[in-house]
Amino acid sequence: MKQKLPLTICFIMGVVMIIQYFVPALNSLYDTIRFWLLVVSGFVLCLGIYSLVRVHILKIRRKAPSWGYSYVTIAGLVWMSLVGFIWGKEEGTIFMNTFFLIQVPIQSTMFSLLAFFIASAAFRAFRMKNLEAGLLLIAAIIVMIGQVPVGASFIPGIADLKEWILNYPNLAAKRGIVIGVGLGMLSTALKIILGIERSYLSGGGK
Amino acid sequence: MVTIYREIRFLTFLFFVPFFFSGILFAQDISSSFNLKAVDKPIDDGGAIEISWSLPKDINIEEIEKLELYRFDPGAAEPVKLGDLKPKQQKFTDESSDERKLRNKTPYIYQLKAIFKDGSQITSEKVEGISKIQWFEKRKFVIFIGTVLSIGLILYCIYKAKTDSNFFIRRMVVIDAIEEGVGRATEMGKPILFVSGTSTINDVATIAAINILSHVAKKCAEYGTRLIVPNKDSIVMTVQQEVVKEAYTSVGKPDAFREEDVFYITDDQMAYVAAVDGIMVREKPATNFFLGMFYAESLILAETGASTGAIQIAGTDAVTQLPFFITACDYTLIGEELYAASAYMSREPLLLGSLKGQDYLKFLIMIAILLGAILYNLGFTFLKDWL
Amino acid sequence: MDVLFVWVGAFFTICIFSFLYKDNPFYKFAEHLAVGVSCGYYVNIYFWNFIKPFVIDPFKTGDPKSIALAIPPLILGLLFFTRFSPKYGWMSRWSMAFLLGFGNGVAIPRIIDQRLFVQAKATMFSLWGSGIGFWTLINNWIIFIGVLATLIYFFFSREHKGSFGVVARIGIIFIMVGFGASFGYTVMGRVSLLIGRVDFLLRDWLHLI
Amino acid sequence: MKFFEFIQNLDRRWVFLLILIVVTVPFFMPLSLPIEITPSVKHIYDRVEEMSLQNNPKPILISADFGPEAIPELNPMLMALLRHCMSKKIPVITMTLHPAGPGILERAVAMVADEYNAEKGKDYVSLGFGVGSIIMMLQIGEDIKEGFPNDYYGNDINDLPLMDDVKNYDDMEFVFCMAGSGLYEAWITYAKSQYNATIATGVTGTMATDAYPFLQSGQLLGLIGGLKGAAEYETLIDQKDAAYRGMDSQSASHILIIILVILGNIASFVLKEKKENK
Repeated sequence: MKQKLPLTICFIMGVVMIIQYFVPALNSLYDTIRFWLLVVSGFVLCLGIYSLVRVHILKIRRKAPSWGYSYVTIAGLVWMSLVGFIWGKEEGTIFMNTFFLIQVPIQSTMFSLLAFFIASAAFRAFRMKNLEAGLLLIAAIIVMIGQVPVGASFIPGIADLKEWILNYPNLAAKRGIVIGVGLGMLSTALKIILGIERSYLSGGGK
Repeated sequence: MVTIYREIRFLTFLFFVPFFFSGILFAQDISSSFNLKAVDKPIDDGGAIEISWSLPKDINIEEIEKLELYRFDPGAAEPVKLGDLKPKQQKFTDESSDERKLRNKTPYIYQLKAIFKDGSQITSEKVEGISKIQWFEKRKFVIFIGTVLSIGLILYCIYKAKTDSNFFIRRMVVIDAIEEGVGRATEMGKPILFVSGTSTINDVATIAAINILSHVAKKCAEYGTRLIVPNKDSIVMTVQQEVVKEAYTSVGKPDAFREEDVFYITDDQMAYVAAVDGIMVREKPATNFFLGMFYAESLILAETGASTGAIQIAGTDAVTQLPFFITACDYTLIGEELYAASAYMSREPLLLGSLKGQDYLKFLIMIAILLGAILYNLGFTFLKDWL
Repeated sequence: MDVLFVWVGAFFTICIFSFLYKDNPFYKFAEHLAVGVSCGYYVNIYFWNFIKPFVIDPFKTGDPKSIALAIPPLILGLLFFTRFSPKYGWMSRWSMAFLLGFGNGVAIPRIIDQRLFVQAKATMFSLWGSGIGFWTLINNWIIFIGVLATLIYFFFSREHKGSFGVVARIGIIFIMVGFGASFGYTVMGRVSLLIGRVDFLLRDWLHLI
Repeated sequence: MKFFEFIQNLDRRWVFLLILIVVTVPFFMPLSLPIEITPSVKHIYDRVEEMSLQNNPKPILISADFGPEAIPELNPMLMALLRHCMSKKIPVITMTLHPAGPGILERAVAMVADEYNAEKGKDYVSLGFGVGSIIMMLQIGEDIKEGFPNDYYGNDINDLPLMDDVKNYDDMEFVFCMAGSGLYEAWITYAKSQYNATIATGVTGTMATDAYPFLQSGQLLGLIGGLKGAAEYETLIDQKDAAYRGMDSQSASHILIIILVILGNIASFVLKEKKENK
């Protein structure tokens, strides 16, 4: 019961959903369950919030390093949830204003850190250690130059070369990877449906 | 040489004669002036008829004021006007009657009227349409064959592995690195960080990462190394808590499992990354695992991790993020390798058998591409058209 | 009001940038606040978009059809909460099994269609013949060989040795060129994000340009 | 030798500082270099130009499925396309599938509409946020009016003259989906495969390489990639704005990264030689 039933549910759901794809009469089934999942994820978010709050309360209680900041997280959570529940989440509400005031600048700045990291990663790791690494480096540099107006205006043909690398060798590699990934997904999905891979049920691979 | 070429052409032709015939069988005759057609809307669960037409050639479209489409319901004397249509329009999907949807398997009669600007009008022929539920979609037939074939092949290999588990699987450096990574953290007395991607449970990559987590968690449980698993999705979190807990139980240390180490942070991509960055800088894990589906955050995580001196093992099927993991991490599982890793680590014959199945499928696809390209170049496009 | 937005925005921008130098209280503050606020944001999104219209409203209005539609996800969702009980915790696995079965079942045919068939189909093109430019043919051959060699690289049940190894090596070369190209291509986008932030700081906040 | 050792062990924070300088300086000293046009961007431009020659062009559906994190790259693109359409009197329907999208989208639409005196409901329609991304894509394939009973401003969709002849994808010239994620793939899978809609996409720089296979296999009408793509579109419609301005900082930072990589390689090469000589 504890193990067999979940495996059966998983198997039946999997098989039904495979068949559904081929049988137009079952189209609405797919839509309905997709919609259920959205609702379910709403419920499970409660577990997530519980986990988050628990971690921070434990930190405060144990006086773990930088525990004071945990108050900030909890305060942010409580504030945002309350203003949303009380005044709604339309444009111009306190909820949306808090979003634009706090979340938007932090998100966009976090994202922009990538500009620094991409430079440091290139500087640190782009070394001609062997043929493969050398090709990676050269392809990266050609594309980098070919992409900006300055490259195109000083080195004739580099923009075309860049397009060529992106459209042919790059495309070929990507397509090969995509097909390989497809096969990997296929067999993983199959193993889950068949209950061969069931780490989520009983730990371990069996 | 030429004769061989011709022969191949002829044989291939013979092989596909049945398909040409089916094409003739399904073709429709053209007779009336409006060429009005009412056919069941394909690929649905019934209740809709598609009406299409083209105006007679001798009519000037500029002179037409509007088109009116009528439907005669079975048993009703008066037709229902379905609407005024623009002269340019050439099709209409009828999917609502008084009972909301059209009744299936019931004949409805359709007629089109063209009203001219000068007030005159002409009526089209009447045609009958019946809507049906489709239980099987022809278009997807090839995909169906593909599905059956690939599932069958993988199953066969798994089945065969049960009896004969003696086959070669190539060594992968990354797999050894995963095991070393856990050992290193134990020696240094530092924790391990495991991020199973930033997607949902519906992503197969997430599941592949969780499968690897179960192996890593077992090792951590054995050695008594702390394992930190921050999550971006609450469903993924619940599954991972289960997996890690089971891992601790399976090595006989259920009490050593700390639920607060497998935790949820937030659904927001960048806030999540900010928090994981914070963990990396403050807890200084000895080994970082970034496995699963990643988006732009991949490089922020990998570079911050690199600056703390951790050994980093990454793996993703996101083609866009692979270059960053390759440059910023010590070991990277590329695409399909992510899916194979769990099988490698388990050393289970059944799982390894499925790897063999993937290889066979890969081989089949290569043959298909090869054959498809050759046939295409010989002038036969059917294989390409099917896919 | 706008001034407040700009100043607070600039404050958080600098908080986050300060992390590049090293971890510090300002970053910690911004980080912890972002986690809390974004979490609260999603609580509201999930509640107003899914829970309220599809679970609470049906029971309020009492429409039997929408109630019937609300019950299965309600049960699936509530089963997850059995985790809190040591005795009935295993029941949450039913929901998990349901989700995993659904997700993986849905994936299989779509993977075969989109990832295998469509990609294989796109690789069937002119490799010889008249009327096609010489360079087009060369490029087609490059894609053709590249795809096959990359696939060879991913074979697990054969050692990369001999002629097989040579092809696998060609495969990894294609992969590395592809990765280099992707990396180089991405630099652009990443820098433009920074440009966006700098633009904000210089124009909206400091009014320097 | 000391210099190479310095380079070899350079603290990455120096790299960060250099990047910041190099991005900031061109704001004060613009170079205004010419820009080459990529064919995939031209395709979209040409299609819109073609439409402007038609009598009653069908509307374009712009789905701006991005949040604040993609503003720097996608907003200039959105503005450029809106400007192109509105200046040529091509009807536009806008929507977003990103929960944080409406605010961003509305700001852009209102601004451009104001520039060209476009009339709400007649020249353009703003539908706002569509819940449930893929479900919404399928819904538009059936009937867009059921998916959006009201527009963003609460007007009944049936009262908007632009929407009179619009029911589903058949009544739209093409869908231009903008995303900082792989969402354009869902548009291809659901809107194109199932309803035969024409899809063009505008994506962030990273996503662009990922989208190439779809362009090549003919599943996409066109592709605008990143800030550069936006700058190209700005050049095509001769309305140089934010994207074009950013191109100088872009060029400078690319050159800096390349110089750093070359220096790093020389340093490690020289030091290795030295070690071997010893």
